[in-house]
Amino acid sequence: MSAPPATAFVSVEDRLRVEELYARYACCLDDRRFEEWPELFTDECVYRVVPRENYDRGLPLATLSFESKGMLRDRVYAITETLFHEPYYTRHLVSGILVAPDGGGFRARANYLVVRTKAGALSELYNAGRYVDHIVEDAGTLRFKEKLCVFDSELIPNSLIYPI
Amino acid sequence: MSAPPATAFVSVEDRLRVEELYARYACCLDDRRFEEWPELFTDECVYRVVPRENYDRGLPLATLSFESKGMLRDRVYAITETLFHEPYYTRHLVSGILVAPDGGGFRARANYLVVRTKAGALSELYNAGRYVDHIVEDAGTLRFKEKLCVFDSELIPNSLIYPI
Amino acid sequence: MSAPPATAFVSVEDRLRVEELYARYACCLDDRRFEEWPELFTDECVYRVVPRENYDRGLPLATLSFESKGMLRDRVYAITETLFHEPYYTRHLVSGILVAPDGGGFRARANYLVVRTKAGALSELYNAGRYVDHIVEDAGTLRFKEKLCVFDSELIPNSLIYPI
Amino acid sequence: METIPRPIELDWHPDACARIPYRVYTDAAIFERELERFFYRGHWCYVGLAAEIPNPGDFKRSAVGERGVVVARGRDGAITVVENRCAHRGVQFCQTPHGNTKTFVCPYHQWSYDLKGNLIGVPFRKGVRQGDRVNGGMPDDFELGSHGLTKLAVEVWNGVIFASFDHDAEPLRAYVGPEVGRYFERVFDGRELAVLGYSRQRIPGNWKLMMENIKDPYHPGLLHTWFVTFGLWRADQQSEMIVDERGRHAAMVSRKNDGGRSDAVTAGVTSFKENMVLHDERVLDVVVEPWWNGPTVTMLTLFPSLIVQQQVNSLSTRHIVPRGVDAFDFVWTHFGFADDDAEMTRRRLRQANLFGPAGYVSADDGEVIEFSQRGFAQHAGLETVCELGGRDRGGAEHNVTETLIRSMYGYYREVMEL
Amino acid sequence: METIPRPIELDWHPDACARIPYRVYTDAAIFERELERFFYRGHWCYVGLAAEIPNPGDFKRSAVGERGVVVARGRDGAITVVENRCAHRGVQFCQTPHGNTKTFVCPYHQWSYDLKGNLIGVPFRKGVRQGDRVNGGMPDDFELGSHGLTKLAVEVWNGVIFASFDHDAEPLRAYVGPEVGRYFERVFDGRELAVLGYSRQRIPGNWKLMMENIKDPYHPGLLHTWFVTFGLWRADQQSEMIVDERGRHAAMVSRKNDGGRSDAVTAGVTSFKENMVLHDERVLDVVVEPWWNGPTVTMLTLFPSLIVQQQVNSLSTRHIVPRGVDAFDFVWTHFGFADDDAEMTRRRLRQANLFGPAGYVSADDGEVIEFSQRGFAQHAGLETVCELGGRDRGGAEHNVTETLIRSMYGYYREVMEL
Amino acid sequence: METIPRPIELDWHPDACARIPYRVYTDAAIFERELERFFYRGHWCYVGLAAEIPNPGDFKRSAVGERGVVVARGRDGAITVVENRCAHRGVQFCQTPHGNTKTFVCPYHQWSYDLKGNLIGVPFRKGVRQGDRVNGGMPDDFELGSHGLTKLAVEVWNGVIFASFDHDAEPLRAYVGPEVGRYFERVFDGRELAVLGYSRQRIPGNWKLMMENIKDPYHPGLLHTWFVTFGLWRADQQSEMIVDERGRHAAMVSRKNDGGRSDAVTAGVTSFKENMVLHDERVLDVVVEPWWNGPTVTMLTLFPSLIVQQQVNSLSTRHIVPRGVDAFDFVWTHFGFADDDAEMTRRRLRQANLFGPAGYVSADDGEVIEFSQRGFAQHAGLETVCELGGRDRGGAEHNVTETLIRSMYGYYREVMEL
Ligand code: FES
Ligand code: FES
Ligand code: FES
Ligand SMILES: [Fe+3]
Ligand SMILES: [Fe+3]
Ligand SMILES: [Fe+3]
Repeated sequence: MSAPPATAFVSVEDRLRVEELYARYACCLDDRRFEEWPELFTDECVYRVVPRENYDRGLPLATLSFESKGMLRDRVYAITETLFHEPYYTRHLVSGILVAPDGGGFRARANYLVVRTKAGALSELYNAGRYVDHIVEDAGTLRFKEKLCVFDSELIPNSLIYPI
Repeated sequence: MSAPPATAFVSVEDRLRVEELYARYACCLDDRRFEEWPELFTDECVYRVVPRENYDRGLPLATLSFESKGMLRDRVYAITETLFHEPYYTRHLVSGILVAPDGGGFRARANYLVVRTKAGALSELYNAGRYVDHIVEDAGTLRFKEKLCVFDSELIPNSLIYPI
Repeated sequence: MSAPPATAFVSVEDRLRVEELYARYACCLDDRRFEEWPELFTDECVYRVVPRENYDRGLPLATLSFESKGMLRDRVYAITETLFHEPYYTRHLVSGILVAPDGGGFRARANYLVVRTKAGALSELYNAGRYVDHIVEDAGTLRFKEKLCVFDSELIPNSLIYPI
Repeated sequence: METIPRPIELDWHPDACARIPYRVYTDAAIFERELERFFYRGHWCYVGLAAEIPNPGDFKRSAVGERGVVVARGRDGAITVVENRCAHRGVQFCQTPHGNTKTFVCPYHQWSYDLKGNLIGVPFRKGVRQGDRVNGGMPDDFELGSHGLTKLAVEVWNGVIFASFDHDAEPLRAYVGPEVGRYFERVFDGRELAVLGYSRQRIPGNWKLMMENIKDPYHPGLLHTWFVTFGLWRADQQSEMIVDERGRHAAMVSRKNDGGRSDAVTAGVTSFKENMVLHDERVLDVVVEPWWNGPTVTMLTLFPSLIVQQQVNSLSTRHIVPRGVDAFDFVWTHFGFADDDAEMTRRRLRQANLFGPAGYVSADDGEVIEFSQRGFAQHAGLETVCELGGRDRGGAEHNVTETLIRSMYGYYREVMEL
Repeated sequence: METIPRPIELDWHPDACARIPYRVYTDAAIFERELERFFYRGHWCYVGLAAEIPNPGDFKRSAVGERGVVVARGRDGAITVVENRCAHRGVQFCQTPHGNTKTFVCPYHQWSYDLKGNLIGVPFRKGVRQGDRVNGGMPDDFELGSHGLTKLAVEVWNGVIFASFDHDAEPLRAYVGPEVGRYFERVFDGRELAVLGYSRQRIPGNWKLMMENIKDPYHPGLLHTWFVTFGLWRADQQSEMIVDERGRHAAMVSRKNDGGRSDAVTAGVTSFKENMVLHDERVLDVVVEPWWNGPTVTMLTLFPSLIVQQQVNSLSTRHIVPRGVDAFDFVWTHFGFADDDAEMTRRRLRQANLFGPAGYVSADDGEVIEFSQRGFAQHAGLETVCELGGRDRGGAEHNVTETLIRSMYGYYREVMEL
Repeated sequence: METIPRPIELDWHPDACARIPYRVYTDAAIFERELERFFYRGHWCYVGLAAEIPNPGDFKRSAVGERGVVVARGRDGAITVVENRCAHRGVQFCQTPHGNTKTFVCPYHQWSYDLKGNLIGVPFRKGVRQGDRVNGGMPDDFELGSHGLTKLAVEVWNGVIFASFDHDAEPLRAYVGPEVGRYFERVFDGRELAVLGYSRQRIPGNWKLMMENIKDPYHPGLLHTWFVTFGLWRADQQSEMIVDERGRHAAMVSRKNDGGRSDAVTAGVTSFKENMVLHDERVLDVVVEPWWNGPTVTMLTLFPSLIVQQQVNSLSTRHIVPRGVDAFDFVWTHFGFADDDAEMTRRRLRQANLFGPAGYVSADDGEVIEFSQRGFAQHAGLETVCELGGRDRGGAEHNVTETLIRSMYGYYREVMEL
């Protein structure tokens, strides 16, 4: 996606609401309140984590590809109950949010960096990339209708368990 | 701290003032204007740097635990005059600021990342975590009444000299 | 540059326009739309990438030092046509933007972090520092009249090809 | 920095392939010998799919062991593989992951090579005329012919490209053998492939641990909740463990059942979740494909570098690229067939959520491999125990066995002389 | 990646313990021998406090040398320590830093162990019945009893847990000896402890440098401004240097004075700040505790892995976990006593600002250790000079000496045969 | 962590300096010997410019090989160089990159040294009086004189500072020799220098590759578009390759032409961009300086640690600091002359865009060096081919040759006994 039109067309309030959505997104993941994560999406939604390589070359494979809030809930169940892994902290840094109006909602993109820290180990740069999102009004609040995480860090340090 | 209520309750101006406080905080530390750092706090204040491990387990030990602007000044004296160390640059990245009104002031939280660079060495990921703060109006400007730096990076790369 | 005066003097709209300029700057570089990069500057402009060491000691040498949009275009030609290098992704994280009015335009500073990712390799912390900028109104939009990238990461991991 | 590895003295009881010394996972000297004897001599390594470079001039970077190579398709359509290292002064000349080109030009001094690796141009080879004299140039006896790139032997088997630094390696099909080759040709029967995309992970464990993982039918029904709970793979299934005559390659073949409780195979298994139901079952919307002829899963290990996966409708090749003795890169290429309809493609992509670095039944394989490596590092003198299903080698009619791992180490000891 | 270390040839003049070759801080071969002889054989290592696992089933991860272990409290209340490595195929099975459990289950194939490390369950050990046949399973002669986790010897001394891979190690109290043991029991007299929290740092220097640092009463009054200025520790104090008969353990005992100028010990000392006053003195609000019986500071080194700190009202154990020859992790556990009132707890926490990776009198210890390691790396052939207070070993009635360091190296040479 | 390097057995055909074994770029044992024989014995290394420490008491940190040193100007104006390592217990005492001081004080125990490296103070050397007794202190036979810092031999040549750990090294001018010395004094003729600033890069390749790069007149006109297109350096230029009698140092001297198309040197050269024009030509606003006396470019290599650059109006020293066998730091100090006017200074700074880690004609040098190292790592047994301009050594009247590289390896083999 090339850069969206000037956010001048978005009201200050809306812009801040979008920023807040990103902040809450990072906050619930980094606090490990995973069960709240699906609630930031609409029932019908798309969440995809995509290597930049596949994205740029038009290859459809995603590292994670979910098509409904149900699939997001199944993921939460997996990371909390079924996927054995060494637990780690995540820390999301998000900047460069660009917002453009789109029908009732917004198209937005932002840069992100996720830092991973395992118990007793040094923090490491884990995953960097960009969000390419579609955000809509949903029951009086903003939610992600579509969230694409296109990551530069194609060589994943072993595994990717928690959402990006 | 779970996520604060929607910042919608905070005026745009106040939100930007809070953002600016964070920017000035990072700016004075990264510019090494340490003597200005205590001035960003109220006289009665709390500043604590806490390993996430202790924070999550309810253990009271902090890596740094100050209870007054006086203690902050004593720290500034130490890092400039008494604590022998290899000097390093810091670079603070802060994002995901969430603000909620609280009495006259605000409760805020944000994610941060501190990059460390020593002379003649490569930059390194030094300390990542979150700020959990209480901000108040003080003589016409905003100051930290309480600032908690809860860090994921529990294994500190040797030493922690400058404020987080 | 010491911290600029309170951004309270800058209108909310202007502040958001400045933030957007930074977002578009990062966006066009990280998307590798290099040809758009010079367009974010005025015709007469200054772009310098300076090791913090030289900056702090008052030494004039810069890693890159351009004095016109023409020189920026020449750089774009070089990185796309003449400078042999291993291609890499960049990811810019920018935070702590401080803005102050200056005549028709603005003085601004911000912290940045650039993450580098080479094909088939792990992402690495590449360059951290601060932007010290002069931004002006130019044909109805904001552009950089002067942009200084003062970097902490004095020991550059081999080469610096793309703009910071 | 190169260092001299500890000299190899393992007291490994002859033919005790049911016990594997930790040392083989941690010793740099052993690893160097593995590279020499498995990756660079006498064996075939996977380098890619023909479908990745469909047109003349297409190329992609790949690797054989720790050596970078370039896989290209010549103007004549023939596929060639050369080492990514200039004959002049050693530069790894190709830095773009993939592309299309007529020649390879080294950036440093512009020596140029054709896609077969022949040196075709050396700037100023005959010197540079200045006035009446000719300056420099290469010696008269300098022959382009003797300064080409290192060329690898290449065999393409139904669209899958293998290469070897050893031009005397036995033919590929003989190398794989009929037992496992049969299952290779079940997936790769010559149909045109459609590449769906890539996943890449760096796993901090010795490369052999991944070979073991895919020769280990014991763990899926225990480590992977989804397998045991939904019956995709568990101990009570009809399975066959197939191995080639030398014991190096293998096929794990099985047939899914309906899952659910079973005193025999779920009692006390903490990963079994009796009441687990998916909120959205499209991820497991399996449709039988005619070419399966029965098995719902076939996992092939083509020693030393390739794993071929068919798990219901999800297909992938997995490329093992060692990175020192204690890590390897694991490159997944998911694919379907050119004649898949949109529905089937969507299905393969949905089921891909089970695989790769984040997959429901494979993210944890990388994790346990990392934990194994850590365990080995703690205690140089010890050995693992691989005695499920006995202590001998060969195939089996079921999956309650570690025989394929023992078989691999039988072959390993022979070649490594350990 | 394991590499063979330079063979050990030090020309170290017999009993010249006042000169220490840089090589002992930088040579991988020497480090391997140290692990073997100090951390894994004949010695006791600290692994935690009983107060960290108060209830049956509680466990925490810890380390002995470079080996991960799990410290647990059984249902009978007894504390056990096992290596964190599965007997099957080596997996470091425990990945949670602490918790409560009935058994240890390895994720890979669900072998399960009781908290004592006994193997109690192997899935499909007897095979899996399919129709009329039984598939796989472990060999008939497979004995659970011979495949347990590696169990460590354990001794708990007044709430402090020590473990050893060597079940023939001499009893703990004899190992520590009466001279230093007396001071150990001064802090740990059996009172219930209250854990206040943890600090962790990775220090890029050889582990012995930290032992030296706490056997070095010379530096506190010179490196640490706070000590010399406020009289917490300086050369003119009444001090005693105590060492066990073998020279490996030590206690530095001293009594604070009022600080301030003194021609003898502050003249020309750049770290002394005559006019320094704190803006907020609560950090140094010291209250004498009855059990001190005089000394205001006692610093114990229990070779090779533990430091016990009493600095006025601040108490901590410091655990040394080597990470290769040139780094170690340093884990601080601050504690008080169960019967401390809120005021005393607050006091201990305030004084904690002096200690740990950011502490006023300890952040710079980590720094100088890093600088020492860099110095050693520059010049393989040289040696340090430890001649303050003479060249012999043993205790002292003052702190103007490096005798404790010399004593440690006397013991070191004996055991290391260097 | 130190490790024992592979014993050095190279079968390197006697005097085949036109072929260089990859091993010399990747073998840790060879690198250790290089440090010993080139950086620490018998050679002079660059440590800085006198203009960087103009005043008494000024100091800066620098390095000789992998050893940190401090370069200082004494009260008498004399320049001294000492190793940055305390004689007491090895601490790298100086942690500020540059500054002004009267003495060096080690932080750990405050041993103090004068700028010449003499030990002038040891706290409590005579012990500390307590009541009627004197506690501790250094032994009576302890002599300050025998515990100074390691002092290096120093020579300052027209403002350029060289140091050597070997006090028996031949005099600097003899070491450099008249052939190359002449060009050294062309740039450094005694005029006062003005430091413009620093650039630093870490290049992941063996240090010798940078020496080769600046002894390689073959690549500039091929790798660097700007050189060939704008005629700053290309094969059809009037050039001279100068080498000292031992073959270790060299000067590449050349004269720019107008660039543009030329069948001889641009035909088929992909880096040549015939129609390239700058949007802003100020970067190439070259003004001839009287002292050039003809050549527009002179590139000097003073083995093993220094490169001196004059490229039209841009001047710099480039300091090679090895970081293990496979990396080095490359420190650029750009300078002009004290009597430059503002216009000339601006010109030098503009032209600096061509150089350094981002420079139009040098960023890619670091890249190709990295790619070479990767190539070497792939294939331990092979060798590079350096046969342009023949197989012999010595100087040349043109730049179509690799003779300077061969000359360096002639000397290299002699000293390294390989
Ligand atoms: S190194 Fe490839 S052309 Fe010279
Ligand atoms: S490795 Fe632990 S159960 Fe198999
Ligand atoms: S180490 Fe330098 S004074 Fe002790
Ligand atoms: Fe698996
Ligand atoms: Fe200390
Ligand atoms: Fe060059």
